[in-house]
Amino acid sequence: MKYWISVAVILVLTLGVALSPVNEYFFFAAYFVLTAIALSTAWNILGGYAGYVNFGTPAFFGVGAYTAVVLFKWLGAPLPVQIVAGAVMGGLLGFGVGLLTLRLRGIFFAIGTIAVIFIMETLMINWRYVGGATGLQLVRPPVSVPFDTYARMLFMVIAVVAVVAVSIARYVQDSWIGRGLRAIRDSEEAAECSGVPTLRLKLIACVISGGLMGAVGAPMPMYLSFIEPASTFSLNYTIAALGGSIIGGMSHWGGPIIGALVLSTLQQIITVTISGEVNVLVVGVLLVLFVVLAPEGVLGLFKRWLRSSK
Amino acid sequence: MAAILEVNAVSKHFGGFTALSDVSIRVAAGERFGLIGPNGSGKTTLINCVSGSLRNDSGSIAFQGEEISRQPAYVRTRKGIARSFQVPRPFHTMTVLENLLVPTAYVRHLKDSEGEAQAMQILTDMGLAAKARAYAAELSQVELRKLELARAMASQPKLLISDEAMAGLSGSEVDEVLKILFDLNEKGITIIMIEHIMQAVMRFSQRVICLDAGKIICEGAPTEIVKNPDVQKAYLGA
Amino acid sequence: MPLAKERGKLLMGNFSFQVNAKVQHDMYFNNSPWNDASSWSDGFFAAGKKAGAKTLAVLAADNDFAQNLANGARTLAEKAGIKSVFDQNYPPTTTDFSSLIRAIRAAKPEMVFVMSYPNDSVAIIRAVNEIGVGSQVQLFGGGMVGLQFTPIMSTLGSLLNGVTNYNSYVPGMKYPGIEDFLKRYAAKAAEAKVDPLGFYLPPFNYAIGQILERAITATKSINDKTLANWLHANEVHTIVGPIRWGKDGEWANARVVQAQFRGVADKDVEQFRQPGKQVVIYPDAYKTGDVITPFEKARSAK
Amino acid sequence: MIFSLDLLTEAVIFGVLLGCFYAAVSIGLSVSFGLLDVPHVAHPAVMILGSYFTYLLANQGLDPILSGVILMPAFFVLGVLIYRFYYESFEKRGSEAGVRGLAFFFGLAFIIEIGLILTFGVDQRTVRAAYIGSSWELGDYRIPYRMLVAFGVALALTLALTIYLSKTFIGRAIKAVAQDQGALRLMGANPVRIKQWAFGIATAVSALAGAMVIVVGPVEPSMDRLYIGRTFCIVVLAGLGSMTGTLASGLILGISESIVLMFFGASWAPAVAFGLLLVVLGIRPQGLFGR
Repeated sequence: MKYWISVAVILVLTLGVALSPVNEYFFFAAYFVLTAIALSTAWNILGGYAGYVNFGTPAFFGVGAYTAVVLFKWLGAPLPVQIVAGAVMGGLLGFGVGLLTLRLRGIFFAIGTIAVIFIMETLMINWRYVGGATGLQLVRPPVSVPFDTYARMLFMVIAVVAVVAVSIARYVQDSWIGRGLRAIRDSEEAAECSGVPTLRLKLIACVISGGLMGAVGAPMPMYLSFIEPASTFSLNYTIAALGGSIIGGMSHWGGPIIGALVLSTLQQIITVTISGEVNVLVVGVLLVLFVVLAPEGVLGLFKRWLRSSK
Repeated sequence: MAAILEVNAVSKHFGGFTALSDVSIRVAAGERFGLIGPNGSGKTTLINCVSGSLRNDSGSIAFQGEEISRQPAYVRTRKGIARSFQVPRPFHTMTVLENLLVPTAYVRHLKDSEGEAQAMQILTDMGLAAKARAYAAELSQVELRKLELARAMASQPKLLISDEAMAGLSGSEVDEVLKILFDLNEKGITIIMIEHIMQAVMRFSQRVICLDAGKIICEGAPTEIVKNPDVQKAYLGA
Repeated sequence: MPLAKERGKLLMGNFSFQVNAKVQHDMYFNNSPWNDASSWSDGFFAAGKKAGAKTLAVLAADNDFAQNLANGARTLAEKAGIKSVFDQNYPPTTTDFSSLIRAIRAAKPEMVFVMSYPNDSVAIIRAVNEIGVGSQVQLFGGGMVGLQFTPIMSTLGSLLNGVTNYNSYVPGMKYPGIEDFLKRYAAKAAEAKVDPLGFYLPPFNYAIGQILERAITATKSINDKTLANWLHANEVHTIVGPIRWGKDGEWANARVVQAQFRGVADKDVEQFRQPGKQVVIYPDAYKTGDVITPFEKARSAK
Repeated sequence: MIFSLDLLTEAVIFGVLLGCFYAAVSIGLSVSFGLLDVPHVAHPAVMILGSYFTYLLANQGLDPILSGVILMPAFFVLGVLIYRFYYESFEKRGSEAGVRGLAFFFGLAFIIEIGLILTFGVDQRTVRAAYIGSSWELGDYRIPYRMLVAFGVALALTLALTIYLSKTFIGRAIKAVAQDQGALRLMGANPVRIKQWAFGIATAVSALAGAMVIVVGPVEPSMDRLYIGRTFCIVVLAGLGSMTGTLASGLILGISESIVLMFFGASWAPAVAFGLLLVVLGIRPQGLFGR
């Protein structure tokens, strides 16, 4: 109950900000921060709870984005439809990849997901309808009321997507699925022998996680009013999703939020003050530092601090 | 007595290595059954095939008359086969109690409130109740072994396979674990004990089979087995 | 662009391509020797036709700019009755072109029109040198960006020989005042460590200055509107020749030079200062020699 | 699409050369991932690092392949350090192939890549050598010398490693550690030191592989991403840890990629390795030549 009240408060606040005269740059930055939060949260459902590393975030994200583009170009579908369709396609991709590789050890799944990124990218490069390697310029329909710019409207949209992602992650964690996934992460063989249908559970997690990533990708083309394979399938999304979860802490739905918030805010600051390359470098360095020194992430550090101060 | 488990001509290969060749055993309901053999003789492979962690290459495995050798492990657990692991594999990010809630939820579909009550009962029976809120890292060797058995019991199995539950334990600890197993058997649970400690397995089992290099070399009452020259050869390497 | 239009400012373009096509700003003036897509390739096709080529291979990078040009080339080829026997786009990330060149060779075209970017241009020239494109090819090149840049020219050296490619200015072209400009540029370039030859862009940048100077002197005004009107009405003489603008702000008469590399030696920057290393074969008014065909023969010609 | 037998022959010839080259760039991974079970997704990044060091040495006038050989001892040490770090941080705590080990190597790959971008920029780099840029004319076919050099080095490397692993004591110990660490410990050997040594060798081999990458074509910092697919595809297809299998799978990938390149165009080529990898994972994860 407390959770849902805070969700409502957050959404109302978000709407308030979106309608207030805040500088446009804020929305630009916030869009990326919220994207990072949603992606990390989605990633964590499989990666954090079940311990299966998905390097393929950009593949799922990109499938969502391209699904949205195709629906928009073909039928002029409205944004909510695009997002739902992006989620469905992301989930389907998750199902396919999972079925193919989730029976194997985690490393094979991880490599398989890298493969999926490049395969999706190659497909889009060769698909003229969506612009091929050149990309496709989109003519956006007029922005919907009550928003007066796209940045504001999409800020609200991505905030809703992020809240949905977090709520689903929270639900999964607390439900029977969550306990099974944790058992899988701790010892897959013992989980299976304790009656956990491990493959089915991993597939469920993979579908949910992939679906959410697809939903996050769907509004991106509208945001940029452009789509192009190289940046859509960029490994930077992989490191953002992975980094957010690991730095924040993978055992709780709050971890990815904290991690992604810290990481993407830091990235925005560095991009503005130093350069685009350095911001990715910082993520890489932080990622390695955290896995080595603070494997439980910020949440773990916080817990340890709580315990020691007691 | 009716057979609860029938293993028929089961073989298993890893690449060019034959881990099991043409193994057949028959375990009666309520029986205390011992499985012995030197390191690498195929004991663990055999019970992996029975519990479903591995698939046998040929032969059949029937549980309560039903062929199960193509079913995934979790289905077999739900049908009543539970096992412990030689190297304990606790769910280390969960408390002892939560460890037991995995099978209560996934095998018996109990709500957490009911599951917790039953899990506490099992922990009390095994003398682990005091550690219900502890994590695996805080447990001693013998407590870890008990947790393995307790988790297996939480699925209310008909057949319990105990894989070297006593390895590395002191004499009194061995007695403790043995008592638990005897108690479980009293309640009607069939038990297959895989053990390296001859003394324990001989005390416990009604019938023993000895494996060597993937083959059954003899079968019989504990007293006969100890005297068998093949067994002595296999163990002493003479 | 839209910003300049909204604020009613005069804007000089610098080697941009068709940026005013959609915005339609009447105070925009691009200073580049091309105007539309076909202006890039008509010289190439004219020379090819003269050499009797009837078939064409098109190889183009898959990005906006290259695709635009390639489309222009395709239309021109169709109009000229040249048959396309190979037409492929490659993704901008391609690094190894040997397979593509092999496939082109197998298609036996008589003309190969390439629209590539600097990295790809280098790799393509290397692959052509390794694999060969076949003896029937009359003309090779056309729209390869990067072969105008001094570092790339000196890296490739003799590998460039025989390639016919677009350019903006090469030594030997008779524009009044340009040689004097390049002499002054060369002195300063050495100090500033920029492109030592400076044929491609610098004269055009300088010309922008000249254009504005002429307009301001003639109208005695710095009002955007007045200047724009004058530029639309008059022909301006610059070190890159006389310029008159069309309605869209592009040069009314495109003057994309097609030049053939000949007798280029390895590792020598200075050689490019003399006329004859890049022989202008188009447009006729600035011609410094005749094209040598076929391509293989031109590669060994002095 | 033009099809002719001539073109197919040419594609196959080029594919064989390409395949040997791919085998050579994968053989280090075949040791580190295949035999040692280390989830070394940074392998291609380390290799590209080797390419850049080769570039630096070659700019001083050294032959690029020789530069690669000179780099091998330094990369051996680098490999030992990486493994040591990995062991102390993850393997010892028993979380090797899990999330953190993978994340560690992925982060490492990123750091190397961005480090290269910050030092060298995103421009492509090339080296010069007598065998780069010219071809051996064989009837109608022209075979680039650079590919022949890569072919030769690849064969030599595979042969050397195969012999090393089967004939020397430490080589056999490496193979043993891959199968059963406990048994090795009983023999009185320290598995960690042996793995460390093997990882060093794998990394040293990557230096030479990196030199070959820059001989075969221009390099840029983010190139390792494509090689993740190629190298893992080959190692998995080979069956983990098989050296001759690595060569054979390299050939399979090289020839298929070459044929796709020739008949379907460059835009489809990157998908070949990744597609093959997925198919292998889905159908026969133990590889074609697995143990």
